[in-house]
Amino acid sequence: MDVLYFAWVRERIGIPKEKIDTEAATVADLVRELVAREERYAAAFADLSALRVALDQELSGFDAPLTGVREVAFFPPMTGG
Amino acid sequence: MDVLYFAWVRERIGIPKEKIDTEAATVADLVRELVAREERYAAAFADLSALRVALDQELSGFDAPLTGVREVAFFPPMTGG
Amino acid sequence: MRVSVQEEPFDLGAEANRFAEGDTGSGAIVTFTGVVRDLAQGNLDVMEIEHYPGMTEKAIAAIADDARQRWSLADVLVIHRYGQLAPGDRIMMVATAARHRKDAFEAAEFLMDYLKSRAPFWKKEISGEGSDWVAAKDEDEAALDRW
Amino acid sequence: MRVSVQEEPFDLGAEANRFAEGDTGSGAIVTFTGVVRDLAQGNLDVMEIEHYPGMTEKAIAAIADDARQRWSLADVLVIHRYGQLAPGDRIMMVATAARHRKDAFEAAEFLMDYLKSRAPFWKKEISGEGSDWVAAKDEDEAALDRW
Repeated sequence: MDVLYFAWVRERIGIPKEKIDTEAATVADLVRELVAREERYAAAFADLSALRVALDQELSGFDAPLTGVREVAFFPPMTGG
Repeated sequence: MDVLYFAWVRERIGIPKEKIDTEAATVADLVRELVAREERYAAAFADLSALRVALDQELSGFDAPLTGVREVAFFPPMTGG
Repeated sequence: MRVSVQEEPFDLGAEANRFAEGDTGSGAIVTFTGVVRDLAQGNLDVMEIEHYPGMTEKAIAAIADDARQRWSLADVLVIHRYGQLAPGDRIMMVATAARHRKDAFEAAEFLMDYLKSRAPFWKKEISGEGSDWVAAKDEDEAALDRW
Repeated sequence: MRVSVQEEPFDLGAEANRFAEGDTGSGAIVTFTGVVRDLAQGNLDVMEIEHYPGMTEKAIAAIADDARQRWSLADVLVIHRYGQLAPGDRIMMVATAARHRKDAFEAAEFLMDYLKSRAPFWKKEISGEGSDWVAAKDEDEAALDRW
């Protein structure tokens, strides 16, 4: 699965995108896996209330299942306009 | 005093402007004077609720005094924009 | 602030650019442009706009001043035409510049609501079937209540 | 309807004219333009706008579709830039065309409110003193409640 990071999430993790093989059932499970990996992930995911997630380019929630999902993106609240 | 007419008020009365010597104390008095003059004035002023009045280029009311006023204008509700 | 009551057409794009360029500290620019609509039967030949020279400019300036009292605006533009217009012609435009979008939007709506019912313009529609003065709408008068 | 997510500058006036010309039956055209504001200290060098290619276009199209469901609109335009911008540069614009001014105004405000908080853009302010990601404002999230 492709995992994308934007804005300061990208900066903390240090890369814009990576491929991840995971058995995680939900977004929250995937976050737990990442946080366990390395300090930079723990830093990026320290406060989930400051983060948003999109599944296959649709805004979603952290309790959403990952079944069939090909692209997950993590980013801070959007500031367009 | 200059009396001006706009839109269908102008069309009914047949002129855009005239000078009128009057002792009328209020707009309503002036209207009564005009209505008594000729049928075309009576036709124009038949329904005062369909008319607006401006005194010296400021929207006003039919009970307003004419003291010191130099220009009176009668017209239908405005349709700008 | 600029108010123009004019017979000549105006160029929406040129006016919008000029308005936006004059402005420095604003984050938000709103424009409204009014266009002559055809009649339901599609046979409008001319829309004739009459106004009250002298009062028109004063009334618009007073409305714009009022808007500047109510909202924090960097600049205001009002252009309104009179004379003979055809379907598709642009009748008028307002533009507002403000630090925040809410001020720019609300002030532009306020200007439009007041220009509709408080600026001395009258519209006459001339078609193959005759001519009719456009009647003021109750909803336009009611729109003033929200301010 | 046209949605453009682009790095290049756009010409507000040219876009406004093109939008207004395309339109026939509408009496009302509203545009909103967002401009890069300088920092309070007046030392903003660059505003960098990052976005999520692919999702951005889809999110904006969905917001515009939603607006067309809610209001009676003849046309909608959304242009949003990304990349490096300077103070005074125009970031984005929306335009709406409708038969009635209320629809055009409300739809433009709706588009802006949703673009602010639901289109995947992120702004970073780079000044002599360093760089900061612009934080989302509670009031921008709250603005969605009215729709």
